[in-house]
Amino acid sequence: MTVAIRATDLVKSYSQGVRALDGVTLEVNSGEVLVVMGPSGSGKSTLIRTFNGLETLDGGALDVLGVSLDATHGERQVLAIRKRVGMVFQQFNLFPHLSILDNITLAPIKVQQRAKASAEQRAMELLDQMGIREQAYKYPAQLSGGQQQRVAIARALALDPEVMLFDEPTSALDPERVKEVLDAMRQLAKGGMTMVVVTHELSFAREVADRVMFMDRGQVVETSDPETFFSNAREERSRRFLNQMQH
Amino acid sequence: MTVAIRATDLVKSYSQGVRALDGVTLEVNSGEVLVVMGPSGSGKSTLIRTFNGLETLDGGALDVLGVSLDATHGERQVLAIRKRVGMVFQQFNLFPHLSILDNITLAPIKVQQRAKASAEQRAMELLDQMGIREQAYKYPAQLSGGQQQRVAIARALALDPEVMLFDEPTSALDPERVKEVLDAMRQLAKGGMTMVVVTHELSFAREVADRVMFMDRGQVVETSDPETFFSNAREERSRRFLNQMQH
Amino acid sequence: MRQRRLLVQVGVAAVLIGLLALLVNNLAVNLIRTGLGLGFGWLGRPAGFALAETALPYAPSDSYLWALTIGWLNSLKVIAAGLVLATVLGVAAGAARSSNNRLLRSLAGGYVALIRQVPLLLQLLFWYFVAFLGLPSVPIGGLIRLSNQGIQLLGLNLSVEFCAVLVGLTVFTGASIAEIVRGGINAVPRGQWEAFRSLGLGEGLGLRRIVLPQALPAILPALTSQYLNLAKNSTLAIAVGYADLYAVSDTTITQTGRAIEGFLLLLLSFLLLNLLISGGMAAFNRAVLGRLNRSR
Amino acid sequence: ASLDSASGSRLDLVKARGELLCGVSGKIPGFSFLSPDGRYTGLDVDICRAMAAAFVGDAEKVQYRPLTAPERFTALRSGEIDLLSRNTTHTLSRDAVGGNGLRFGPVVFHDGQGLMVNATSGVRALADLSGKSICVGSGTTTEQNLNDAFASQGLPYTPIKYQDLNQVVGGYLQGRCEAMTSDRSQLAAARSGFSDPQAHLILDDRISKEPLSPAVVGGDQPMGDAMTWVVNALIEAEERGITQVNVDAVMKQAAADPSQTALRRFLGVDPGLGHKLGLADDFVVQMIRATGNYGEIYNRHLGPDSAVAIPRGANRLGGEGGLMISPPFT
Amino acid sequence: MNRWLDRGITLLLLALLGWAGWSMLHWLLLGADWSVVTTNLPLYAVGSFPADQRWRPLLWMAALITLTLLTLVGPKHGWLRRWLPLFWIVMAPLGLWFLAGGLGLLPVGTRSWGGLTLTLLLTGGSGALALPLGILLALGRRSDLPVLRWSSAAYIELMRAVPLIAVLFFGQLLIPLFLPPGLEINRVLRALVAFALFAAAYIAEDVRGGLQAIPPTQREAAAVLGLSPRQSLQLVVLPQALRVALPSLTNQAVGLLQNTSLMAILGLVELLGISRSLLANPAFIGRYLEVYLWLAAVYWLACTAMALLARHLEVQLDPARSAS
Ligand SMILES: Nc1ncnc2c1ncn2[C@@H]1O[C@H](COP(=O)(O)OP(=O)(O)OP(=O)(O)O)[C@@H](O)[C@H]1O
Ligand SMILES: Nc1ncnc2c1ncn2[C@@H]1O[C@H](COP(=O)(O)OP(=O)(O)OP(=O)(O)O)[C@@H](O)[C@H]1O
Ligand SMILES: [Mg+2]
Ligand SMILES: [Mg+2]
Repeated sequence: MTVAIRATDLVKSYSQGVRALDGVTLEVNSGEVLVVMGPSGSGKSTLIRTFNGLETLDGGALDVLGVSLDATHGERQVLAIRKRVGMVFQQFNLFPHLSILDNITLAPIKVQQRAKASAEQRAMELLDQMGIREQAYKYPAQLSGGQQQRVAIARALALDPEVMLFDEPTSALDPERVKEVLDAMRQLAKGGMTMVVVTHELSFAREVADRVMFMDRGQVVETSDPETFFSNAREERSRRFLNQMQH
Repeated sequence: MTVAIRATDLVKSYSQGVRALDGVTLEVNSGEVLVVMGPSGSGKSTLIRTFNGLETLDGGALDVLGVSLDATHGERQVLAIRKRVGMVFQQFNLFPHLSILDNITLAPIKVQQRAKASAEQRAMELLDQMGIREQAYKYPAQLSGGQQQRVAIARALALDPEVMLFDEPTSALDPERVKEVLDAMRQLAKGGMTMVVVTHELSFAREVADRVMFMDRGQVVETSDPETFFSNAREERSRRFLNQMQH
Repeated sequence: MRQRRLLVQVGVAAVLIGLLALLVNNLAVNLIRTGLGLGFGWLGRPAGFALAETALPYAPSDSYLWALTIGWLNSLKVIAAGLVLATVLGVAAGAARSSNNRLLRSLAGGYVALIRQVPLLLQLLFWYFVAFLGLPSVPIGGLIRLSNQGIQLLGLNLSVEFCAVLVGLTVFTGASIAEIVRGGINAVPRGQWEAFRSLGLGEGLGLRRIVLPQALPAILPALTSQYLNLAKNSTLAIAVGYADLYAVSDTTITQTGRAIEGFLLLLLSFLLLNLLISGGMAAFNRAVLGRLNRSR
Repeated sequence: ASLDSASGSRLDLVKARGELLCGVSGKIPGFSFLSPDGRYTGLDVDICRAMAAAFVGDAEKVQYRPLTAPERFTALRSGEIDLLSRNTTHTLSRDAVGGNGLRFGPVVFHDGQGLMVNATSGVRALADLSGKSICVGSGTTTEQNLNDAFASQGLPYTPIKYQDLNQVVGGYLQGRCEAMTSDRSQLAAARSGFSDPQAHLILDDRISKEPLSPAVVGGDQPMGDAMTWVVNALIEAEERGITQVNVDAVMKQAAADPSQTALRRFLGVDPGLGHKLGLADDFVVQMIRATGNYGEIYNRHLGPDSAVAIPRGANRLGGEGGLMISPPFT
Repeated sequence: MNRWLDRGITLLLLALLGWAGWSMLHWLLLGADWSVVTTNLPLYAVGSFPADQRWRPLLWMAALITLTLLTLVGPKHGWLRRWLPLFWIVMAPLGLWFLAGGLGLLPVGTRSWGGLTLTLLLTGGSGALALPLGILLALGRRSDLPVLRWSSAAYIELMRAVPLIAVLFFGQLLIPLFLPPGLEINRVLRALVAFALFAAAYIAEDVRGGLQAIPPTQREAAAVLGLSPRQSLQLVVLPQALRVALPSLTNQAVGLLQNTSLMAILGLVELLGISRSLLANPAFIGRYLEVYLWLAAVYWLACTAMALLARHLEVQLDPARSAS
C-alpha cells in the first residue's frame, strides 16, 4: 500500500498571528477516503489547500505523490502537483464566462496539450458519469447548485488526477441538492480514488470514509475509523462537536 | 381559541406568469406553532410574506389579527399589522451601521414613540433572554451568524408582536450555530407565542410544531400533526420529500 | 394615493417650468437691454483669425463656422489619440501594480499617487512650457526628430502644442485607468484564481483566460466615464495654445461678442461627442457582455 | 443696490455703493499686476484709483476685477464691473451701437503693435518673418492686426496663440516662435524682465495704432462724461503743473487769488463744473492728491526710473510734441 | 528566463530614475531661483487680502493644518480626539467669519479673497452645497414618480456631458444674463454655485451607486419593523448608502479641489490664478518651472491631506472596526 500524502508537523500561521495549522501530522494511503471534520476555523480548509500548494507552509514536511511541498518548494513542483491533484471547493468556482464543456476542457487542452476533440470526448464521458450530459453547452449560471458542483467535480477529474480534495463540497447547496453530489462522490470512492474530504455530512462520512480525522484549533484531535468515531469517539472535544451537529 | 391568521384561497402570481400561491387556505390559531415545509420554489416564503403585507395578493381573503389584508388593502392596514407581527428572515438583515442595541431599539423609539431609556431596558432584557447580553454595544459584523440571528429575533420581539414569522431562520448558519437559534425559538414557543416557521430542521419541527404544513407548487399538499407527518405522511409527494431530506 | 402622486408630479413640473420660464424671460429682457440679440447669421462671416493647426485647408478669410469645424476636428484628433494612448498606459500601469517586480510595482504606485493629486491644468502647463518647449533639438535615428518646434515621427509632423495636450491627457487619464483596471482585477473573486491555479494553469494564462474576461464587465463602465472625462478635459488645451474647439469658440466669442450662441454651439458639440463615445463604448460593452452573459 | 437702466446712471450706483468696481488685466507689467504686497499696481490701476477718488472721494475704494480678454466686455455689459481699465484699444466696432456698444474715454496711452525678435535671428523687418511662427495673445485686436499686416503683404505665417501675455512671453522665451507680437509698450515691459534685455530687438514696423482707453457701457451719459473728464483732468493737471506734492498749496493759493478764475474753476474753488458731471466740486483735487497728474502716473510706472522703462514718445503733452491734450475745463 | 527579464526591467528603471534624479538635483542646486516663491508666499496663501488683515486667513489656515495633523497623527484617544469632530464643524463658520469679517472684524469683500484661501473656500463651499443637492438628485433619479425621475436624470446627464470649463464659463459670463436686471451675484459666489451645480451631478451618481449597493432586504427589514418609507430611507438606507459611496465621494472632493484651478483660465485669482499674475511681475518673468513645481507640491499636499482625512473618516464610520 503506497502513501499518497504524508504530512509531518505542518505549521501555517497568518499575519495576524493566527496559527491555522499547529503541528499537523497525517498520512493518506492510495485508494483511501479520509474525511476531515472540525468546528469552523479549526484549519480544515487550510490543511487541504496545502496539499496542492494553494497555501504555502511555514514549517513541517509535506510529501504529495512523491513530490515534496514543504516551506522551500518552488513554482515548478507546485505546477507538477496540481496536475495530479484535483480539487473541489465549497463555492463551486466554475468559470462563469465559459460553457460547461469549456470549463472542463480548458485545463486538459492548455495544460496537458490534449487535442480538443479527445478532451471534449473525455469531458462528455465525465458529464455522463455525473449524470448531467445534457448540460454540456449551457453556462454555469443556468445550472442548479448541485449540477454546478458536479461540473466542478468533472472539471477536476478531467486531468485524471490521482488524488481528489473536497472542501465542504455540499455546504453551499440547497438541502435537496446535497444528495446528487454526495452520490457522485460515493461513486468516485467506490472506483478507488484517493480522496480527502472536508464535510459535515455525517451519513456520508459514516458510509464512505475509511478514516475520520477530527481537528480543532489547527491540531489533530483524533483520527479513527468512522464506526468508532461516531458511536464512541475517544476525545471529549469530538463528542461535544458530534452532539452539537445532531442538535 | 381565537384565530390569529385566516387565509382563504390566496392567489399570487409574478409577472412571468409563475403562480407562487395557487389557492392556499389555512388557519393559524393563537398560541399555535405552524411549521411550513416544501421544496424550493414551492411558495413558502411568498406565503408568509403575505402575512405582514410584504407581498400584495392577487386574489383570496386574508385576515391577520382581525385586520383584513386582501387584494385591496391600504397602506394604513399594513403599517398597523406590521407593528403586531414580527418577522425573521433567512439573511438576518440586521442594520450594519447600527449597534446591536440600536438595531433593537430603533423601531420601538421611532415607531412606537417609546422613551429611549425604557426601550433600551426592554432590549437588554430581550438580549438576556437570547443569551447575548454582552454583545449589546457591538456591531452586527462583529457577531457570529447565530448571534446575529438571535439579535434579529430580539429586534422583532422588541415591538411585542402577537405573531412571529420565521423564514428559514437557520439555513444561512454554520451547522454548529443552528442549535443556538433553534433553542431560542423553542423557548419562544414554550412561552405561548403564535409562530409560523418555514424550516427544514426536522428535529425542530418534530419537537415544537403543533402542525406541519407541506407545500408544493403554490398549493398546500397536506397539513398534519408532526407525528403523522414524519412517520406516516399521507401524500406520496411529502414522503418523497422527506426521504430526500434524510438522504 | 394615486392622486397625491399625480399632484406631487404636477407640482414639480410646474416649479421646473416656472423656473425655466423665469430664466428665459430674464434672458430676453437682458438681451434687449444690452442690445445683444440672438442669431446665428455671424457664423457665415469671415473669421479673420489664423489657426496654427488645421486638419483641412483653412484661411482667415473662411467663415466662423469653418473655423469652429476645424477646432472640432482638432479636438477630435487629440481625443482619439488620447483614448488609445491612455488605455495602453493605464492597462500597463494597472497590470504593473500587480506585477511581481517590486520596483515596477512601486513605481506604478508612485505614478498614480503623484499624478492623481495634481490638477490637470497645472500638469498641462508643465508639459508644455517646461517639458516640450524645453526640448533641445535632437534627431533620434532618422525617423524621429524632437525639437521645441514640433515632433517628427515617421513622417508625421506633430506640433508641440498637440504633443503637450496629448501627453498631459494621456498621463493624467492613464493614472485613473490604472486604478480602474486594478480594481476590476481585484473584483474577480479569489475563488477564480484558486480554481485556475488548482487546475495547474499558469498565472499569465489564468490572468488572460479567466481573470481579465471576468474583470472586463466591472472595468468597462468606469472606463467609459474616464473616456468621457478625457474628452471633456481636452478643453483645457486652451491653456497651452492648442487650437481645439473650446479655444476657437473662445476667440470667436471674444471677436463677435456672441457668448450665448457660442456657448450653445459648444454645448451641442460636446453632447454629440459624448454620444459618439458612450455609444461606441456601449456597443463594445454589449459585444463583450454578450459573450460573457450568453447564459442569461 | 439695484439699478434700472431707464431711471439711473451707473455713476449713482457707484456713489451709493461708495466703491468702484474696476476691471483690469492683472497680468501686464507696468499697467496692472500684483505686487508682492498684494496690491494691484500700474498705470491702468492708477486710472481706476483716480476715478474712485473723483467718484466717491477715496482712491482706495476700488475693487479690482482681473479679467481675461474674452470676458471683459461681457463683464462690463452685465454690470459685473462699473468701468474697464484694461489696456483696451478703442476701435470702431467696440464703440459703435452695432458692435459692442461701449463708450470709450480719452486715450490714456498711445500704443502701437510691434514685434519682438531675438537680436541674433537676423530678422530686421516684417518681411523677414515670412513663413515663421509668431506668438500672439488670442482673441484680441493684436491677433487681428497681425493677420491684417501679414495678409496685406501676402506673407504666410503660423500664429501660436496663448491666453494671456505672460504665456506669450513664455512661449517666445522658450523658443516656440521666432517673434512675439503685442503692443510695443508690453513688449518693452516684458523685455525689461528678461535676463538679457539687450538680446531682444523690437522691430521698427508698427503694424497698428493702439489708442488704449478706459471704457464704460454706452448710452450711460453721466457715467461716460465722468470717466472722460477724470482722464482729461489728469492731463490738464499736468499741463498746469499741478502735482500730488503741490496740489494743496496751489489750491490755497487759488483760493486766495480771485483773479485765477480758470484755475479756481478747475480745482472747484469756484463751484459748478463738478456739479455738471454729478461729481463733487473738488473732484480734481481729490484725484491729484491720490494719484498725481498724468505725467506723474506715467513716470511712476513707465518712466525711466521704473522697472519698465518706456520712452514717453506720443504720450507727451500736446505742447511738447506728444498727443495728450485736454479739452478746456470751462 | 523570467528572472532575467525581471532584472532587466529593474536595471532599466533604476537607470531612468537615476538620470531623472540627477538632472533634477542639478537644476535645483544650480538652475533654480526660488525668489518668485519666497517673496510672494503671503500672496500664494491669501491673495490680495488687505495687508493689515492678512493674519486672519493665515491664522485660519494654520488652525486648519493643525487640525488636519491632529486628526491624522494626533493621539488616538483622550479628550482631544473626542472633541475633534466639534473642532472640524466649527472651522467652517470660523473661516467665513475670519474672511468676510463683521462682528468686530473689519469687513473684507470676496473680491479680495485669493490664493490658497480662495482655493480652499471654493472647494469647501461648493462641496457643502453640492452634497445635499447631489443626494436629492440621486433620490430623484430613483423616485417612482416619472416627472421627478426624468428631470433628475436629464439634469445629471446634461451636466456630465459638458466640460467643467464650459460650465464655469457659463457661470462667470452668462449667469448675469439670466438674472433680473440689476441683480448682482458676486463673482466668487457665482463660481461657487457653478462648481456646486456641476459637482452635484457627479455626486448624485456616486450616491445612486451607494443606494444601489444597499440590498433591498434592508428596506424590507425596516418595513417589517413598521418604519415608514421615509423613516426607512433616512434611518436605514441613506446612512449605509453614503458610507458605501464615501470612497468615490472622496475622489469627487479631491477632483473639486483640483478643478478650482480652472478658475484661473477665467481670471479668478485662486492659487493658480494668483501665480499667473505673479509671473507678470517684471521681476519674475520666465520663472515657470519654479512656480509650477511649487504649485504642484502645494496641490499635492492639499489633495493628499484631503484623501487621508477622508480615509480616516471611512475608518471611523466603519461599523466593523473593533473599537467603540
Ligand atoms: N487568508 C487568511 N488570513 C488570515 N487568517 C486566515 C486566512 N484564512 C484562514 N485564516 C484563519 O485560519 C484559521 C483556520 O481557517 P480555515 O479556513 O482553515 O478553517 P476551517 O476549519 O476550514 O473553517 P470553516 O469550517 O469555517 O471553513 C481561522 O482562524 C481563520 O480565521
Ligand atoms: N420577485 C419575484 N419575481 C418573480 N418570481 C418570483 C419572485 N419571488 C419568487 N418568485 C417565484 O415564486 C415561486 C415561489 O417562490 P418562494 O420564494 O415563495 O419559494 P420558497 O418555497 O420560499 O423557496 P425556497 O425554499 O427556495 O426559499 C418560485 O417559483 C419563485 O421563482
Ligand atoms: Mg473551510
Ligand atoms: Mg424561501
